[in-house]
Amino acid sequence: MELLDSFIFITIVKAAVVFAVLMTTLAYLQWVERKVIAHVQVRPGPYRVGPHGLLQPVADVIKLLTKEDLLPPYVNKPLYLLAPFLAMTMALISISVIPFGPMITVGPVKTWMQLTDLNIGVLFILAASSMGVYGIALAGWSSNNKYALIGGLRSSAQMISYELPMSLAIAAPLLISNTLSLRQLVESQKGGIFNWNILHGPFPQIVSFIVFMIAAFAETNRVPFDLPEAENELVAGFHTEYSSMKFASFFMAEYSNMITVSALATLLFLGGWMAPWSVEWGASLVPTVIFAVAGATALYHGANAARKRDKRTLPVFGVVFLGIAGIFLLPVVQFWLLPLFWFAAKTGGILFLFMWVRATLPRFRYDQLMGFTWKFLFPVAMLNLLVTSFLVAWFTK
Amino acid sequence: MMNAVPISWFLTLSAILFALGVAGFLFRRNIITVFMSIELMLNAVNLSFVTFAYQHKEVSGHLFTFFVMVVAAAEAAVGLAIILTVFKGRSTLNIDDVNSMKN
Amino acid sequence: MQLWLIPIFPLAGFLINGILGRRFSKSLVNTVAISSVLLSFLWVMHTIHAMGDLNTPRMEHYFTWIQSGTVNIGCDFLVDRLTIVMLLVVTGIGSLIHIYSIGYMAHEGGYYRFFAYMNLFMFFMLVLVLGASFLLLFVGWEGVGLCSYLLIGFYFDKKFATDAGNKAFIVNRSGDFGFSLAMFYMFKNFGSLDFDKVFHQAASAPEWVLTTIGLLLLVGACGKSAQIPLYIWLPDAMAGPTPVSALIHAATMVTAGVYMTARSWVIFTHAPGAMDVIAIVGIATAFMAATIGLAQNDIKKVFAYSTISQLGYMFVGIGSGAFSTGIYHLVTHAFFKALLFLGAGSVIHALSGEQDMRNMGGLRKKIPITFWTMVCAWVAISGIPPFSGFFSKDAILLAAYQHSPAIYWIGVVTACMTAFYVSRAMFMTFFGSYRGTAHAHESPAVMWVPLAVLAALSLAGGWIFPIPEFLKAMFPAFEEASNPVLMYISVVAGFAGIGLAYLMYVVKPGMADSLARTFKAPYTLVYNKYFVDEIYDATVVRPLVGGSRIVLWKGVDAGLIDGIVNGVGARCRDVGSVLRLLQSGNIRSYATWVLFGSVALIVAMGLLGGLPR
Amino acid sequence: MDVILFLIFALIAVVCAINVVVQTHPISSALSLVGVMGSLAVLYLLLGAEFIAAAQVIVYAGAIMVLFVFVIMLLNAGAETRTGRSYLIPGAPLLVLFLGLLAFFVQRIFPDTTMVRFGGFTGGGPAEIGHALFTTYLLPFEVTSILILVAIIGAIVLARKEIE
Repeated sequence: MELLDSFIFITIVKAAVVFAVLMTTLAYLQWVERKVIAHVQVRPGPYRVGPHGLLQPVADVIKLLTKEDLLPPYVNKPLYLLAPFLAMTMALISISVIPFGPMITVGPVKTWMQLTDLNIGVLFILAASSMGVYGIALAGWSSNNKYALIGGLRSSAQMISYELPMSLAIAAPLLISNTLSLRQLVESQKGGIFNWNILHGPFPQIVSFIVFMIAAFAETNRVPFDLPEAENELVAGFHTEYSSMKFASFFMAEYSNMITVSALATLLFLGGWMAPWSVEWGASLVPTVIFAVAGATALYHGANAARKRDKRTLPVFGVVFLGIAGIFLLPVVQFWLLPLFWFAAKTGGILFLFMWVRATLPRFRYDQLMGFTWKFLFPVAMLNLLVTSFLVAWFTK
Repeated sequence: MMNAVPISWFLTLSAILFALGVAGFLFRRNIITVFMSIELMLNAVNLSFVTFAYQHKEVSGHLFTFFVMVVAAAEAAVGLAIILTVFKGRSTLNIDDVNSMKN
Repeated sequence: MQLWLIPIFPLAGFLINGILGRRFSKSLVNTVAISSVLLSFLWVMHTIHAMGDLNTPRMEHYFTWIQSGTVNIGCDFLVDRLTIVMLLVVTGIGSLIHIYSIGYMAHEGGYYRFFAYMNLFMFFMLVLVLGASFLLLFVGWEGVGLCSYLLIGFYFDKKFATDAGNKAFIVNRSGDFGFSLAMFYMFKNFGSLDFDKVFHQAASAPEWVLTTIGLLLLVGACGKSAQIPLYIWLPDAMAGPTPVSALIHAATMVTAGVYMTARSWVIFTHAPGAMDVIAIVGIATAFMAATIGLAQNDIKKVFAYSTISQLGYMFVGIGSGAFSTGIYHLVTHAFFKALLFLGAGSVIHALSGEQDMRNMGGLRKKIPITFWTMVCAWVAISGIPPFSGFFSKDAILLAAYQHSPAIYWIGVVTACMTAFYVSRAMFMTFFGSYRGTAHAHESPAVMWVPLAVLAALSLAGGWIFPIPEFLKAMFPAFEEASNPVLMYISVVAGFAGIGLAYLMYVVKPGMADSLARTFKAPYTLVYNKYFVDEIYDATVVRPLVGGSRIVLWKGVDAGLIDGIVNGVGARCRDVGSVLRLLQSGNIRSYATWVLFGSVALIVAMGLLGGLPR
Repeated sequence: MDVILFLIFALIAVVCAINVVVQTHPISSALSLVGVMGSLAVLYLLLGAEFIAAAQVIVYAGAIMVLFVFVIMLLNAGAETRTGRSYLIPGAPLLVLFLGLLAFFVQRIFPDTTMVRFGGFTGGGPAEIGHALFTTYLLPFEVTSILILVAIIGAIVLARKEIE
C-alpha cells in the first residue's frame, strides 16, 4: 500500500504541477500572441499593465471573472451550460498523455515527466480531439442563434474533414517509429536532428509534417481556417452568445488545443525533448548561451533606454535571464531542465508559427476550405502514407 | 473476492443495452432516434464480442467489433443520407408518416 | 525463357490502343500496334535462339486455370518445331501486314479500332499456337474467331459487312460445336486435354474412339479452315478491309485448322478412316473452290476461293499422311496468298475502292511495283519452278499420289485451274486497256515495301525454308519417292493454265464470253457458286428459323414457359393479396414482429435443447 | 477495484441508454448515446481491448455520432409528436420476456467461472489487431473497404442536390 499511496501521491503532485504550468502558459500565450502580432504590425502591443504589459493576463482574468454571466433566453439550457465545459475538458484531457521529458529522480522517487503513458497515447489524443467537436457543435446549436448555429455546423464539418488528413499524417511517422506510445516515439528519435522523424527514416516525413501542421491549424480553428468564428460573417461564430467564464473556457480550450497539437508535432516529428545534437558538441550549453545573450541584450538596452520606465525594468529582466543562464549550468538540475528546455523550445517555435500565420494570412472561403482538404490535403497525405509504408516495408524486410 | 467481475455481468449488461435499443426502436417515433437505437443495439453486441474475446483470450472478437464499427459507419452515412432525402421530400421525421413508398 | 512475353506484347498493344487509342494521333496508334507485333516477332527470334537445338520441346507452366476434383487444367505454353514454324509465320507476316495497314488504312475511319482488333487477333492467334492443351488452343481458336467477326464487320455501317460477320461467326459455331464435342469425348476417354497426356494415351486407344475424335476435330477444322461443307463464310469475309483478308483469311487464322490437325497427328495416324475423310474433303474443296474461282469477277472473291482451294490442298497433304507437306504449303501459301491479297489491296487502294476486275485492266504501267510484286505471287501459286508454290504443291501431290492416284489427278486438274484463274485475274487487272474511270496512283512506300518482302519470300521461300526437312523429327516418317514424271505433269499443268488464260484474255479477249455462252449451264452453275448459299438457305436456315418461330417461340416459349411463369405470378398475387394485410408500411409494427420472432426463436431453442436448461 | 469500476460505468451506460429511449428530443438522445459509448469504451479497457476502446471513441463517438448531431442540427429536428398507435401494449411485455430469457440463458450458459480482471488479457493492442487484420481477416478487411466505398458513393448520390 505504501507504493500505491506514493504512486497516487506522485500522480496528484504531477497533475497539480502540470495544471498550474498549463494554466499560466494559457494565460501568457494570449499575451505572447498579442505581442507577436503587434510587432508584426509594427506597434507595441499591450504595454500598460505592468512592465511591457506583463500583467495584462492577470487583468484579463479578473475582467472575465467579474463580468456578468449572461444566460440568453430560449437557449437549450443544459446543453448551453455543458458545451464550454465539454470543450475545455476535452482540450485539457489530452495533455495528460504528453511526455515532457525523460525519467527523473526527485529525492527517493523516480518518475517520468509525464502524467501517464498509454500504449495508445496517440489514439487517445485523437479520441480527445474528436470529442472536442461536441463542445463547439453543441455551443453553436444550443445558443439558438443562427450565427452560432452556422459557426457550429462549419466547425464540426471542418474538424471531421481535417481529422482525416491529420490522422494519415500522424500514421506515417508512427510507421517509422513502430509504436503508439508517445514516450517510445520520442525515444526512437534519439541521437540528433537527423534521427528526428522529420528528417529520418527511409522517407523523411517533411510532407507529413506540413500536412499535419495545416490540419492542426484547421483542427484548432485558427487563421486561416477560423471560419467557425469569422467575425465579419458570423459575429463571433459558435460563442456569440457566451460571456464571462464560459467565453473564457472556449478561449482556453482553443489555446490548450494549440499547445496540444504543437506538443504532438514536437513529439511526432521533432524528436520531443531530444537535443538536436550531442552533448559533446555543446548541446547542453545552448540554453545558457541563449539566456546569457538575452540577458546581455536586456542589460544593454536598459543602459541605453529611451524611456524612463525601461531603465528600471530592462536591467531586472537582464539579471533574471542571466540567472536562468546560470541555473542551466548547475549539474543538479541540468539533467531534467535541459530536456524540458528543448521540449519547450520546439513547442514554442511551433506556437510562434501559429501566431505568425495569424498575423500574415487571410481567411479561406468555406468551399475552398473543404475543397482544399478533400481534393488536395487528403490525397497528399494518403500518397505520403503509401510511399512511407512501402519504403518501411522494403527496408525492414 | 471483490476484485474481479464475473463474465456474465458483462453479458447481462450487453443484454440490457440491447433490450433498451429494441425499446427505443419500438417506442420512439423520430427516425433519427430510431436509427440511434440501432446503433445502441450494435454497441451492445460489440460489448458481448469483446467479452467473448476476453473469455477465449482470442483477438478475433475485437476484429468483429472493428468490422461492426466499420459497417456502422457505412450504415450511418447511407442512413443519414436517406433521412435527409426523406426529410427533403416529406418535411417530416416522424416514422409513422413514412409508411408508403410513394408520397 | 518467358514464352508468355510473346502473346503479351500484342495484348498490351490492344489494351493501350483499345482504351486510349481514341485520343491518340494516328502515328501514335500505329507505332504502338506495330512495335507490339515487332517486339513479339523479335521475342520469337530470341526464343528460337535461346532454345539452341530445337529437338527438345519446351513447356512452361504459368498457373492453374481450372481446378475441380481431378480436373486440373493449367495455363501452359509449349514450343516445339511445329510451333516455331507457326510463330514465325504469324508474327513475321503479321508484322508485314501491320506495316502495310498504315498505308492502306490511312484514310479510313476507326483507325485505332482497326489496329486494336488486329493486335487482339495477334494475341489470340499466338495463344492458339502456343497453347499446350486443346482447351488453351480452343481459347485462341474462339478468340481469333471473335476478332475475325469484329474485323469482317469493321465497316459496321454497311449491312453486307455486318451480315458477312454474322455469317462467319455462325458458320464457325457449327465447326466449333464439333471441336467442343471432340474435346468432351477426348476428356471422357483420356481424362485430360493436355497434348502430351492425350497423345500419350491415344497411341493405345481403340481405333473407333480415335476415328470419332478425329472426325469431330475435322468438323472443327472445316469450320475454321473453310472446307466443305462449311467454307461458305470465307468468300463473304472479304467484306472486311483487305489487310484483314490477307492476315486472317489467307495467311494465319484459316490455317488454324491445318495446324490443329497437324498437331493432332497422333490421333489421325491411328485413325486411317479419318485420314481418308480429310483427304477427300480436302481434294473436293480444292476442286470445287477452284471451279468457282474460274468465273468470279471480284478480285478479292477470286483470291478467296483460291484460298479455300489451297487450304484444300493442305488437307490433302495432311490426309495423305504427309503432315509436314501440309505445313509446308501452309507456309508458302501464307507468303504468296498474303502477297496476292495485299497486292489486290494495293490495286483497290490505287483505284479508290474498285474491286470488279471488269473495270480494271492495263494497270501494269500505272502501278508497276504492285504489278511486279504480284507477278512473283502469280508464278509462285501457279507452281512454276523454282518458286515457293512449286515445292510445296509438288510435295503434296507426290504424297497424294502415293495415297491414291485419283486424288493426285484431281489435284493436277485443280493446279491447272489454279494457274488459270490467277492468270486470268492478273491479265484482267494489269493487261489490256484500262476500262475503269478512277485515277490510278501507285501506293506509298509503307505499302509496297511489305509487298516487296513478301515477293522475295514467295520467290525464294520454297528453298530457303525447307519445312519438311525441319519438321522431319516431329512427324512419322513418310516415304517420299521422288517421281520426276509426276513433277513434270504438275509443272505442265501450271503452264497450261497460264497459257490458256493468256489465250483467252490477252490474245482473244472475246473468247471467254463466247465460251461462257456456249457452256451456259456449267458457267451459270459455277458463276453462282453451285448455288450452295441458296441450298443452305433452303435446307438449313429456313427450316431452322421457321421451326424456331412456330415450335419454340409460339409453342414452347409463349405457351409453356410463359404459361408457367404467368401462372406462378398469378398464384403469388393471390397469396400476396392476403399477406398484404401484414404489410402496413409501419416500421414499428415490423419491429414488433421481429421481436416476437426472436423471442419465439429463443424459446424454441431452449425447448429443443439448443441451449442448456 | 475492478468491480467498483465496472459497476460505475455499467450504471452510467444503463442510465444513459435509458435516457436515449426516454428523451423526446433527438439531440438529448444523441448525447446520451455518446455517454453510453464512452462508458462502454472504459469497459473495453477493463476487458483489455485497448485498440477497440480508442476506436470506439474515435469512430463511434467522434465520427458517427458527430454525423448524427450534425444531421439533427441541419434538419433542426424538434421534439417528437405523438402520432399513430402506441406499441407499448404488445412491445413492453415482449421486451421484458426477451430480456428475461436472455438474462436467464446468459446465467445458465456462462457460470461465473471466468472472472474479468484488469490486465487479464493483453492481446488487444494495435499490433495484435493489425496482425490479425492483415493476415487472417485480410479478405473481410478488403471487402469492408469496398463496402465503405459503396456507402460513400451511395451517400453522395442520395444527398446531393437534384440536378435539373
